[in-house]
Amino acid sequence: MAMILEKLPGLTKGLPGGDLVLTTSDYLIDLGRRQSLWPMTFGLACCAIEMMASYASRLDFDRMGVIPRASPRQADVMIVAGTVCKKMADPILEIYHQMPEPRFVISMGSCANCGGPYYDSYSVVKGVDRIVPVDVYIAGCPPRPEALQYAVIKLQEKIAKMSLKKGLATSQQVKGSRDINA
Amino acid sequence: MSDSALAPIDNETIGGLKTDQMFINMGPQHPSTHGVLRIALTIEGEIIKKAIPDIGYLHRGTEKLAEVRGYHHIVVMTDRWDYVSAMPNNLVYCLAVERLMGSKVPPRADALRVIMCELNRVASHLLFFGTYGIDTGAFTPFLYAFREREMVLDLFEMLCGARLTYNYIRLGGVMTDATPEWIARLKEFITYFKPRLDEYDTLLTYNPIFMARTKGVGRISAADAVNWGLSGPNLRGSGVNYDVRKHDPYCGYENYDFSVPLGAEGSCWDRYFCRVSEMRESLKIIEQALAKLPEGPVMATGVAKVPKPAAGEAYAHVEASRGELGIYLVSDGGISPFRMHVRAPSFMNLSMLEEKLIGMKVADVIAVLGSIDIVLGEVDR
Amino acid sequence: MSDKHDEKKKKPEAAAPAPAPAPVPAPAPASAPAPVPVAAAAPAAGAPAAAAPKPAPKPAPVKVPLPDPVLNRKNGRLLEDRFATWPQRIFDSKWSRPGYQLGAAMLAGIFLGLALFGGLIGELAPWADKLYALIGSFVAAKGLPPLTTDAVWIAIKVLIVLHVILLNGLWSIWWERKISAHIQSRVGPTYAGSPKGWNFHGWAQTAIDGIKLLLKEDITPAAADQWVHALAPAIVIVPCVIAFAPVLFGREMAAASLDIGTLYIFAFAGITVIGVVMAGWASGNKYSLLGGLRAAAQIVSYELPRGFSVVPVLMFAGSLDLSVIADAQAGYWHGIVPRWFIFYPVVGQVGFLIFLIASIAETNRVPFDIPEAESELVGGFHTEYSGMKWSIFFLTEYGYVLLGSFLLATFFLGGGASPINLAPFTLVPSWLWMLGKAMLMMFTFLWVRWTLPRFRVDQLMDFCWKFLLPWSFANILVAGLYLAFWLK
Amino acid sequence: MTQDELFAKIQSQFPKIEKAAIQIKDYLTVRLASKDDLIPVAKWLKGIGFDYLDMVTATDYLGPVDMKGYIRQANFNPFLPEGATPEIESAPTAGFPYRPAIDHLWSFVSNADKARVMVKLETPRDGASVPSLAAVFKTANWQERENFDLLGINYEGHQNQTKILTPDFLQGHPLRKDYVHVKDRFDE
Repeated sequence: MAMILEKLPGLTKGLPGGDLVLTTSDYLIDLGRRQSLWPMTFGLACCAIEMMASYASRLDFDRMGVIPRASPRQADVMIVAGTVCKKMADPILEIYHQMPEPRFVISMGSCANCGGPYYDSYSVVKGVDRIVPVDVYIAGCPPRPEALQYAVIKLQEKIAKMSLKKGLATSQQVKGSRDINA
Repeated sequence: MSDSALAPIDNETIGGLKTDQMFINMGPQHPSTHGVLRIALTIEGEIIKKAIPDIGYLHRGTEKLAEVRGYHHIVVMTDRWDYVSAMPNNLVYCLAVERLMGSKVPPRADALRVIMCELNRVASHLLFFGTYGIDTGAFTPFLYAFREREMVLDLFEMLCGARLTYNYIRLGGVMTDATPEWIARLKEFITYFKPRLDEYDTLLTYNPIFMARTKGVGRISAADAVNWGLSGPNLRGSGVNYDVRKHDPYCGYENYDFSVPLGAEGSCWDRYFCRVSEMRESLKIIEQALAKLPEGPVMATGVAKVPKPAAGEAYAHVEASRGELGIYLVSDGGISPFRMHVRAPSFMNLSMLEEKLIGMKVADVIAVLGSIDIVLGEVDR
Repeated sequence: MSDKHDEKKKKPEAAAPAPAPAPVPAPAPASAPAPVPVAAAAPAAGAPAAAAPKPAPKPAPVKVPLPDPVLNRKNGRLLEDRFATWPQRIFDSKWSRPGYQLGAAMLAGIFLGLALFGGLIGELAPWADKLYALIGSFVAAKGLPPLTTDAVWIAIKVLIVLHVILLNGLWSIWWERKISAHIQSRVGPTYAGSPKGWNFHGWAQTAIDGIKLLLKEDITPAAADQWVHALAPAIVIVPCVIAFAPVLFGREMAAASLDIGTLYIFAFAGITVIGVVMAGWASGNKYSLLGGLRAAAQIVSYELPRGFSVVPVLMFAGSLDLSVIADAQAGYWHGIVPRWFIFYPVVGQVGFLIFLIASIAETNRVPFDIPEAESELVGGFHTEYSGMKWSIFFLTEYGYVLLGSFLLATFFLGGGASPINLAPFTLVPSWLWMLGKAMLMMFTFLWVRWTLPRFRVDQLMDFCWKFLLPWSFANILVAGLYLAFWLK
Repeated sequence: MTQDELFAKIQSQFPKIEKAAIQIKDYLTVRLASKDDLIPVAKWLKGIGFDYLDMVTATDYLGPVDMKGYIRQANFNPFLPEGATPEIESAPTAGFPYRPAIDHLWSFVSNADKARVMVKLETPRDGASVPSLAAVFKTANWQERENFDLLGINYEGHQNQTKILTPDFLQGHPLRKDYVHVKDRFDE
């Protein structure tokens, strides 16, 4: 499937109405990707409780089609919720690699963004973006569940800008070489 | 710690048949390890032969950081040990520092501290109720529990502006006073919440499948529980009547009439039931505290902006939601503590897993782990 | 906090709080517009902007146009009031709210419309006969070999069955998500669908999930056995599709009318477990392996009570053919009680319950979901599957839920017979009754799924071998006594 | 049981034990004469009802804490206003007896008597080594491992004295006052 999509821009280039095919498939693909973002249940620390609260009754992430998956193989977005400690850094990278593409990362909370209150600790990684590329950062310690939902909306907006022309089906490399925000 | 060191696999031969043991890595990312705990399991079929908990995936070095933070600043860090019930963390730290400084807390602040800690115990046990439901396979209790938990968090938010990390109990008192509206809301919540507890009993507590999963599973005898240094509902589930609120009262707990729920045999269900009953007791305490809420200031006068307690040592302990939470503070007379040690209940509670899990089934690991209700932020600190 | 509230009491006219995200300049008390009545009563904890009006300079009472306070459509309270979401308020007199009334009216309308529509069409079997004749005449006119008619006809039936399974996936996953949401006091998917247009209750959620899963990267883990890993989803879904051949969708509405229909379905449904074990073993993941082994033990065990619980039905009907079984339940005792097998005293109810429980166990759903136990084995046998391969497992699960529902409706609930012996009900065609009963059973499946905890492996086996199986044997015995003394 | 009664009881059994100079506020604090006393005292305490080992910890009394143990420059905050309160650095306090010693603390609780006794023992800092209580109290197992990991104390007779909290690649014992952080691949 991905191979067909990769070749689609080239195929439709010369055709009359090729752009229409391209934009329609762009629309459908982006719709699929942004309306069903399945995060992995990956709670590290305090923020995980707020993440759970956003799945729960009042805020109900399921409204946006967000349902947690236990296995990284079926997940689309990794919500790094909490302090990333050095002992945990390698498992995070491994889990990130286990996720199928396209995959996104939301860094939730000050600790995951930059170390937060543990900025001078000997065992805390100062930001998960040193390990995996991050799409959306959420400030707060911990952020409210509404903030997490807002982050998902932001991620949806970001995905809506993805296009076949910019190579949305191609492989993204780790560490900041993705071209989806142009 | 490498995997080979964790679990050397020894295959044995039983009756001429060669058995093959399997090494399973449960965690650090696993849906029901409640955070980033890792348990290295060696199993034979479904039976656990060896279980080694591996912690430290959330070790943030709080005790080290406390040595270069001001006394007021550390309250912020205490919130993040047991992030599910942060009020007792604030409280125990403030009690320790107040002991060092020798300051007295106004009675209204004491009552508010009690109310907040008990509310937080309700919130924490609600989370336990929900996640234990998920652990045993029932998803709905989680949503029910969170529906009520959000209400508790609303109450917290109205008073101190935060949902999870409150920083409400400060050195010398509490941050803000409770308004009459807040108290009315709290009473409304209590009237709403009491019938919900009965609803939970019908949904999960007396469910036959749930009882089959938990009753008689993971039994801990009273002697074992004491020897392992368990505390909180885990200790009381085994029938040991040790509650810091009764044993060494603080904040005027001796003035409130409440009972300590005890379990019969120390199985998972007993620990679960202790927690559910504790929620009722907490509501009782809150009602009493509201009934005789004294008037007056909520912050002691004379707490310095940069406290410098005289050189000395202090220990304070409270009954947090997960057990006896203690703080050992050494001051050298400077602006930050010379040494702070946290006696974390979850750390002790978790340490018994190593021995307790052997011979159980894989499904029981989840049941037992869920029933001791750990928070990794507190285990690793 | 306290002085803020004191301000409120003193100057209620200044208390119209602005929406929190857009801070407006603090209005002078004189210039503030008349507040909404509820605003004065509600503690404006979420609106700090307007809380403390400064002593405004005397001249130039500038009219600051306050934005309209955003009201909650449901209860007329301010949205900023966070206590508006307290359940006490939400659940108070919900039937007085327009949304609920509208929903109830819509549900009634859907049912009525379906019944009318069905009544107009009538039974589908005659239409099918006409279509078959049409194809036959077309083939004869073109001079094609006569076998072509049957070939085309079979192809059409196969396509219909395939689409039943696919559409069932779309429908039942959406339905499950909505039902689970409402059981858990949530609302479930809401926004999926056209962002600008019609996104009624997130109707497109499953389709959108499908698009995404189709485009996901397909991962074969390094430790996996590549071929078996790829083959397992196929082995899982193909028996499910095959097993649908003799399933009765209405009177004379089965893709293949088989004399041994019951046996055929059970035989093919049993093959799926091979695919599950293959998936578990080939993934190269120990959780998957455990899940696969658990699935093998569970499904093989529960085949027995499932099979034996139907034996009384087969004895009463005297046939393995599903149409015969359905027809055997036609008619009413005393003109009131339908002669469905579930209404046969004791035997019918026990058989129904055992069959229901065993069907739930066969589909690996809570409380019997130990093969995929999310909190123990992460995902069980499908832990290592991603994208479309993974969704095939789900499609199969829901396929079997549908199969179980239709079998329950056929074996115990009288097939296409109307439950009430009155004119408007008996006029509704059989396929609609069948569908309704199957959906009721499917709802039971979902309801159980979201209510109960999960068994442990040994308890599950005990439950099967020590409880269900003996009772199903006893049931057969009692059925024999009925045949000997009562039904003759 | 009051503190004095309890102390008299302890002293009648172990006359070498004395009250600590610095008492932990509100609790009886006694000081052992030597580390050989620890296990007999613990066993005796367990026998008379102090069967709950509440806490095993220690304090490094070497000077003020070394700032090289923190990663201060890694995340400099450019948004701090002019004249903001500077971050707290460690500074020695005059008159405090800093010394190269490790002060161990065991805290025993008796549930029946509602009493608590803190047992202290001071050992030299280099090669600090005390007997392990893990054979008497199972709860000491992990707490001693934690102290080994963070403070570098050797517990004699501990079965599994390995790292428990810090990652494998972390060198040194962080809670020692002279701990210097060695930069690893996650630091800049």
